[in-house]
Amino acid sequence: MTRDISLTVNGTEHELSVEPRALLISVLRDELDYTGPNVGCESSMCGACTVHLDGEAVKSCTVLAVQADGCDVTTVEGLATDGEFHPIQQGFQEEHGLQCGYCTPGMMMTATELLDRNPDPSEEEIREALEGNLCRCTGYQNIVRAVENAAEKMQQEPAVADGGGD
Amino acid sequence: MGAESESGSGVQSVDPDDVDAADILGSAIERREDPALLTGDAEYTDDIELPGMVHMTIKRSRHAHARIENIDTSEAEAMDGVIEVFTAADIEAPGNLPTGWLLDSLEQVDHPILAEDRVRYQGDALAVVVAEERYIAHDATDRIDVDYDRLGAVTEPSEALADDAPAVHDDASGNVAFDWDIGDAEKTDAAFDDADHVVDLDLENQLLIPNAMEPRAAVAEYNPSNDELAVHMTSQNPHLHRLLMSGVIDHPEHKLQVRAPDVGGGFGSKIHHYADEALVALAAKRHERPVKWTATRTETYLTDAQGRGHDTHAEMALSDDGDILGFRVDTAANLGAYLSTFAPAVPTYLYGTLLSGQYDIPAIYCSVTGAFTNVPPVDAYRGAGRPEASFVVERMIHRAAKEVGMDPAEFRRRNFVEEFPYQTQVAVEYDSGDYEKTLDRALDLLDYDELRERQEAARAEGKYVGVGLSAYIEACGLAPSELAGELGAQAGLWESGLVRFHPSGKVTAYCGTSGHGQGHDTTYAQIVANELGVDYEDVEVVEGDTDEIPQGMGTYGSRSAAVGGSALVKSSQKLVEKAKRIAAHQLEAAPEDIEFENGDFHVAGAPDRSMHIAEIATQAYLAHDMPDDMEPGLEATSFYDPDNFVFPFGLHAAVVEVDPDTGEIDIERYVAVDDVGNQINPKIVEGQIHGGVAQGIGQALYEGAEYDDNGQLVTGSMQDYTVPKAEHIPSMETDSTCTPSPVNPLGVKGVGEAGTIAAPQAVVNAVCDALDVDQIGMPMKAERVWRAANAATDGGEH
Amino acid sequence: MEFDGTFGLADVTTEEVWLALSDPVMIKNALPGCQFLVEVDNPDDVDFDALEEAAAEEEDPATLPEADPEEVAERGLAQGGHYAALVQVGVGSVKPRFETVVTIDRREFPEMDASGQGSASDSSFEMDSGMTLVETDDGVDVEWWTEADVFGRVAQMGQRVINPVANRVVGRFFKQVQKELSDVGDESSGLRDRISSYI
Amino acid sequence: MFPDEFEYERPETVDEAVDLLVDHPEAEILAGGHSLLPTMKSGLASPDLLVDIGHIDAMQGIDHADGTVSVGALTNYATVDDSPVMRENVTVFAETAHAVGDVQVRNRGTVGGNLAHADPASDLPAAALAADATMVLQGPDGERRVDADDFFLGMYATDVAEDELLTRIEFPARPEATGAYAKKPSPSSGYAMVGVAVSMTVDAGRVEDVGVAANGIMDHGVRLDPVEDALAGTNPDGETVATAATNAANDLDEMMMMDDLQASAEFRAQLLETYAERAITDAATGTGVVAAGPS
Repeated sequence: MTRDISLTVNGTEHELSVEPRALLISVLRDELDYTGPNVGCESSMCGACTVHLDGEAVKSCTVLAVQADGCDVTTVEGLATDGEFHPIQQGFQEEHGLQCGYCTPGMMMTATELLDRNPDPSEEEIREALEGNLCRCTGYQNIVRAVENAAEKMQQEPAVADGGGD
Repeated sequence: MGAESESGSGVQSVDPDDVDAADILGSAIERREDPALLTGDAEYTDDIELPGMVHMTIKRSRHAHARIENIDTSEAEAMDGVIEVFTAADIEAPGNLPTGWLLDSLEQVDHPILAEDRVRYQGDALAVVVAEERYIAHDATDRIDVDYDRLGAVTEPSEALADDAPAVHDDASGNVAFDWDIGDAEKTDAAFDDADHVVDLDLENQLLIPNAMEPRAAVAEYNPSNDELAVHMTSQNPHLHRLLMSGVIDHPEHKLQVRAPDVGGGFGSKIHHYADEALVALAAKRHERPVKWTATRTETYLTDAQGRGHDTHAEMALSDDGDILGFRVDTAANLGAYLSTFAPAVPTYLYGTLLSGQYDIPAIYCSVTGAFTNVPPVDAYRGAGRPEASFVVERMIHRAAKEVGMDPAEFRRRNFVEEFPYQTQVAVEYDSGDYEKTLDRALDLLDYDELRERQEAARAEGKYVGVGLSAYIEACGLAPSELAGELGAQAGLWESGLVRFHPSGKVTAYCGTSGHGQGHDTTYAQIVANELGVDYEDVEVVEGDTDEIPQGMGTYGSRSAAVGGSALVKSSQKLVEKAKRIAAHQLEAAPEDIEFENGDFHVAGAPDRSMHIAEIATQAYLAHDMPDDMEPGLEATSFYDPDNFVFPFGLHAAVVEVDPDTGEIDIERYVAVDDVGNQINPKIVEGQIHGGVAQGIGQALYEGAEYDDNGQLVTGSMQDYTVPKAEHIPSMETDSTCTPSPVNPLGVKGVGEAGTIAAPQAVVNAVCDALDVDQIGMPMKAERVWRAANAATDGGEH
Repeated sequence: MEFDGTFGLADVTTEEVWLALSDPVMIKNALPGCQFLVEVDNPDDVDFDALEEAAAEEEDPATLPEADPEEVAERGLAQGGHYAALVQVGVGSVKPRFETVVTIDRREFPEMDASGQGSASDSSFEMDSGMTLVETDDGVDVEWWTEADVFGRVAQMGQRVINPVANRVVGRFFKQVQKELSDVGDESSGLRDRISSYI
Repeated sequence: MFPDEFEYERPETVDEAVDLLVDHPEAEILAGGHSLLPTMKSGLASPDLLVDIGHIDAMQGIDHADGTVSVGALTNYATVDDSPVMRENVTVFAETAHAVGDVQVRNRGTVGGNLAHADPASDLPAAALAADATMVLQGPDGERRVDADDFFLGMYATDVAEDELLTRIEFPARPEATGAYAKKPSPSSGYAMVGVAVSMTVDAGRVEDVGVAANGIMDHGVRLDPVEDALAGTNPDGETVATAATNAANDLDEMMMMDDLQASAEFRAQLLETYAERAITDAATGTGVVAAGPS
C-alpha cells in the first residue's frame, strides 16, 4: 500500500507515491537524490539528517514522509543561492568548522535556525542549540566559532542591503 | 613554517589567494575540501547510486557465544523482492580474515567471514540477504530464524584469563592470544629493591566504540566480461583493503579496485578488514549486479573494531628525592573474539614502547597478555596503544608525585628526558624534544602558582577544585619497514607519492594515504606547491583509489604528513632535479650552474636567463629539445621509508571543579600545548588537537562499551553510549612549541592522535586532585565520582 | 539480572498458597499479558499458533475457591513437567509476544524451582526462578527469586525499561494472587481441610 | 533502521480519530512521532496500524480564557516554550518544555504525545503534576477529564483507554506563580535521570501554594508530597528549602525506583534531593530553569 504525497524540496515540487513507513530521510536521499543530509544513528540522536520542515529544523530520520505531505523541505543543497554561499557555509569554511563533513549539513541546518531565532547567540547558547547534532571530528570549538562568524556576517548584511551608513 | 604561535587564542585561517606562493607552507589556509562538503555535493559511499543496484543486509548473532544449530532462511527467501539469502553453507569455503601483525607467541585462530557453526560475539555475521530494496532487505533479515545453543560468555580480559573462564576458541588455551614483554625484568626488580618508595595502581582503560559519524558502507560492482571488480567503501587504506580482500574472496589483486570516496571519519575503525565489505564484493560477483551495504548504527556498535580494553597493574619505584628508579607494568589486553587486522601490534609494540613517557626512567619492564573474549574484535582506535601507555605513565606520575610530596609539575620537570636523541629502556629512540618548554608554556597559560593558591582557598570554602597535568608522548609514522618486519608486521610501512606535471604546467599529486577529514588535499597541495614553486591552485591531490595511485599504506597512526607528505617531497625533489637538467640544457648552461628559486630556474649570476618549472613541464612533454639520454615527460614516484618514528609531545592540563553532592565535573579550563614539529597548516593542526581532546574527554567522562554477564552490549546506541555533545566539551586553549623532527624532510611529527592520547589522564588527574583520592575509574560518570567523593569525605576506603 | 522479594499473604495457610501457586490456570490469570499456560509433552516442539487458537476457543476453568480442590491438584504443576505459555508484556507501544516454555525443575512442598526460556522476534530470554513458602503469624510469606537474562534487541535497546517492567510484572502478579487467595480464606473451613488433604 | 510495514490512517477530526480507535483498539496513535518512531525503528514496536492525528487542527494551539490555559495535545514543545501565555500563566510547563530533548525534537515533538507516552524519564509529566494539569480525553462516549495526579499509572502507562485520545491539557492560569525545572540529563540520551518541576506562589513572604513533582526517579512522574508539605506556609529561604528537599524521596517505593545503567536507585535518590533543592530555589527566586552541569 502506498500513498501519494507532495513535497516541495528547495523550491521544487515533487509528487510521489511512498510507503507509509518510508522515512523522510529515505525519500529525500533514495527517491529524490538529495544526498546532502546524512544518516548517522537511527536513534534520533546525531542530527546528521537535519533538514528544515516548513522552516523548522527537524530530524528527517524521525519523520515519516507521509507526515511531511504538503510541506516545504529545505536541505543543505538549498542553502547557497545563485552559487553564493550562505553565511553559515562561509563561517564553517573560514573557521575550519568541519573535518570529515558528515555531520556538517545537519549542523548547519540547525545553526541557521538558531540564527533566525537568535541573531547574536552567546557561546553557551550555540552549544545548547547544537545539542541535537553530534560531531566526532572537531571537538565543536570551531563549529561554535563558525556559528559566531556567520552571526556577525548576517548582522552586517542587512546594513549593507539598506545602503550602509548614509 | 615552524613559527610558534603567540597565544592560546586560536589560529586565524586565511584565504589561499591572500598568501604569497613562497609562504604557502605553514599557512593556515582554508581547506579546499570544504566547498563540496558544505553544499551536499560530497560523495559518501551511501550516496552512490548505480543502475540496477541491489541492497544487502547481514543477519547477525543475537548471542555473544553460541553454537549454531540451524539457520532457517526459507521465510526470508520467499519474500517478494528478495533475491538471495546465503549462509556459510552456501558459499565455497568462506574466506578467513587475516591478521596483519604476528607475534612469536601468537595463537592464530580462524575468522571466517560468515560463521559456520559457532558465533563468538554478538554481531558475528550469520547470513546475507540480497534484495531489490533497502527496506525489504532489512525486513527479510528479521525473518531469518536461527537456533542457538548458548554458551557462557566472557567480556573482560582479566576474567577471560581466569582458570574457569569459558573458552572462546578451543585452540587458544586459557583464552591466551599471546604473551609478550619488553624491557629488562631483572634490572627493574633490582630498582624496586633499592627504592625508598613504591607506589602502585590498578588501572582500567575501558573499551571504547569509535563512532565515526558515517557508518561503514560498501558498494561493489562486477563486470563479468573482464572479471573486474570495483569496491567503493569507507576505507582509511584502500590498497591494504584491496590486498587483503583479494585473498579473502580469492579475486586477483590487479582486477580488484578499492576506492574510498568521501569518508565520514574513521578514527581507526575503517583501517581493518571486516567480513562485511568482503561479503558485498562476493554478492556483487554472485549476482553480477551492483550491491550496496550500509551499516546501521546498531551494526557499527556491534561490529566496528573497538579500542583500548586494558586491565593494568602498574608499580613505580621512587627515591626520597623524587627520582623515578623503575617502572613495572603488567597488562591484560582485550583482543575480542578474533584477531583483527593489526590487533596484536596495538597492546604490544604501540604500547610497551611508549612506557618511558617523557621521562628518563632507568629500568622498565612491561608484560602483556592478550586475551580472547566474547566482544567484537579490538584493534586500533585513535591513538592505538599510545593512549593506553600515556594513561598508565601519567596516572602513575600523578600518584608518585603525591607519594614523595612534590608538586606534580616539579616532579615531572625533575624526571624529564633532557638530551636527544634519547634511547629509552623500551626499545625506541626519541628523535627530538624539549619537554620543559611545553611544560613552562602550559604553566604560564594556567597561571599555575595562582591556580594552586585558588585551589586551597576554594577547598576552605568547601569547593573541590583540581588541576591535572598530562605530559604525553606519542610515536607516529611507525618505521622503518625493516624494523616493523622484524617486529611482526606483515606489511611495509613506507608510503608512495607520485607527482605528475601535466604538459600545461599543472600538477597532480597522488599519495597512498587516504584522508577522511584530515584535509590532505589542502596540506599535500601546500607541500607540493612549495617544493615545486608553483601556485597552490595549480596542484591537484588524488588519494584513496587503487586504480589511480601506485601503491599505498593508508592513513592511520598520525602518519600521513610525516610519511606520505615526505614521499611527495621526495618525488617533487626528483622532478626539480630532472627539470633542472632540462633547464640547463635549454638555457645552455651546466646543471650545476642552475639555481632554483620559487619555481624559477636561472643561470647563476644571470637571473634573466631563466625558465619557470611549468614551462619546463611543457618542454618535457614536447620532447623536442631534451638532454641526451633523457626520457620525455615530467613525473616522479617515490616510496618513502623513514628511518625512525617521530615523537610528538606536549603538556595538556585540565582544571576542574567537582560537586561532591552530585558527582558533576565542570571542566573550567583545558589548556593544550603541543609540539608536533613543523606545522604545514596550523589551522588544521589546531582542529586535529580539538577533535582529539574531545575524544579524550569523552573517554575520561562519558564513553565506554558495557556488556552484561552474557556479553550483550548494553550501550548499543547513541541513546546509551555517550558521544560527547557540544555542551560536554569545554572551549580549549591551544598553543604550540616547535621542535622540528630530524627524521623526515618536512620536520613534521604528526598530530592526528595527540589530543586523544593526552586528554584522559589530564582530566582524571584533575578530578583525583580535586577530591584528593588516588584513583577513580573511567568513564568518570557522575555516580562513580559521587561514590568516590563520599568515600573520600567519609575518610573511608577508596 | 536478578530480582527477588518477599510477598506477604494474610489469612491464608501455606497449603492454600501452595495449591494456588501450583495451579496453571491461576498463574495464567494472575500473570499480566499471559494468553495461555498449558502443559506440553515435548518442550522442543511446541506449536504456539495452534495452542493460541485453542486457548482462544476454550473457556478457563474455575480457580479456587470456586474450583474443586481435587481438580486443581490434578492439573497442578508437576515436577519435571513442561509448560508452554504465550506472554505479551505490553509496555507502551512495545508489545513483544514471548513464546515461552517453562520446566518445573523441583517441586517439594513448600519449595519450587522452575526454569524457562522464550523468544520474540529478535529477542529472547532465559530465566531461573524459585519460591519458598514460609508460615508467619498472620499468614504466609512467599519468598521468591528470579534470575533472568535477556538477549537481542530488547537487551540492547530496551535496557532502560527492563528492570521497572519486570518489577511491575512481578508486583501485579502477586497482587492478583493475593486477591484470588483472599477469597479462599473467606470460604468455609471445609475447603481449607480439603485443600490440606491434597498436599 | 526502518519501521516494519503498517497500515496508515490520517483522520481530519477528533471524532474520526476516535472512530478509528474504536474499530482498531490495537492501533498506535502517531502525533509528532518522536516517541513512537524511534521505538519502531529500533524494532521494539511493530504496530499494524498507525492513526496519524497530526492533521487534526482542533488539537493545535494554546488558548487562555476564564482563568484556564488550554494547550492542544498536538502543540509542540517549541511553541509552548515560546508562548508568552504559557510563560506568564504556566511558567513551570514552559520552562520544562524548554528542557525537553534538543531543538529539532522540540520543533516536532508534541506535549500530548509526550504525556500520553508517559516515559518515566521524560520531562513533562512532572511539570503537568506540579502545575495541577487536567488531561482532557475524548472517547466514544464523549469527553472525560482526568487530573494529572490520576493520569500517570506506570511506565508508559496512563489512564487513556485504547479507544480514547488525549486532546488537550488544561492548566489553572497562575500568573502570580513562579516555575522552574531542574534536570540531571543522561549525558547520552538527554532524558532525565532526575528532573524536578516546581510551581510556587509566594505571598507576603509565605508559600501560599506549591506543586513539586519529579521524573526519572520512579517508573512514572510523581508528586513529591512531603516536600510540598514541608514548604507550605514557610518563608522559602535557603535553609527551609534545603530541609524540605531532604524529604524528597521519603514516600517513594524503592522497589519501583528506576535503577539502570545510567544511574542506580540510590544515586537517583541522592540526585532527587539536590535537584529538588535547585528547582525550588530557582522557583523561589523566580529566575526560571536551573541548568544542570554538563556531566
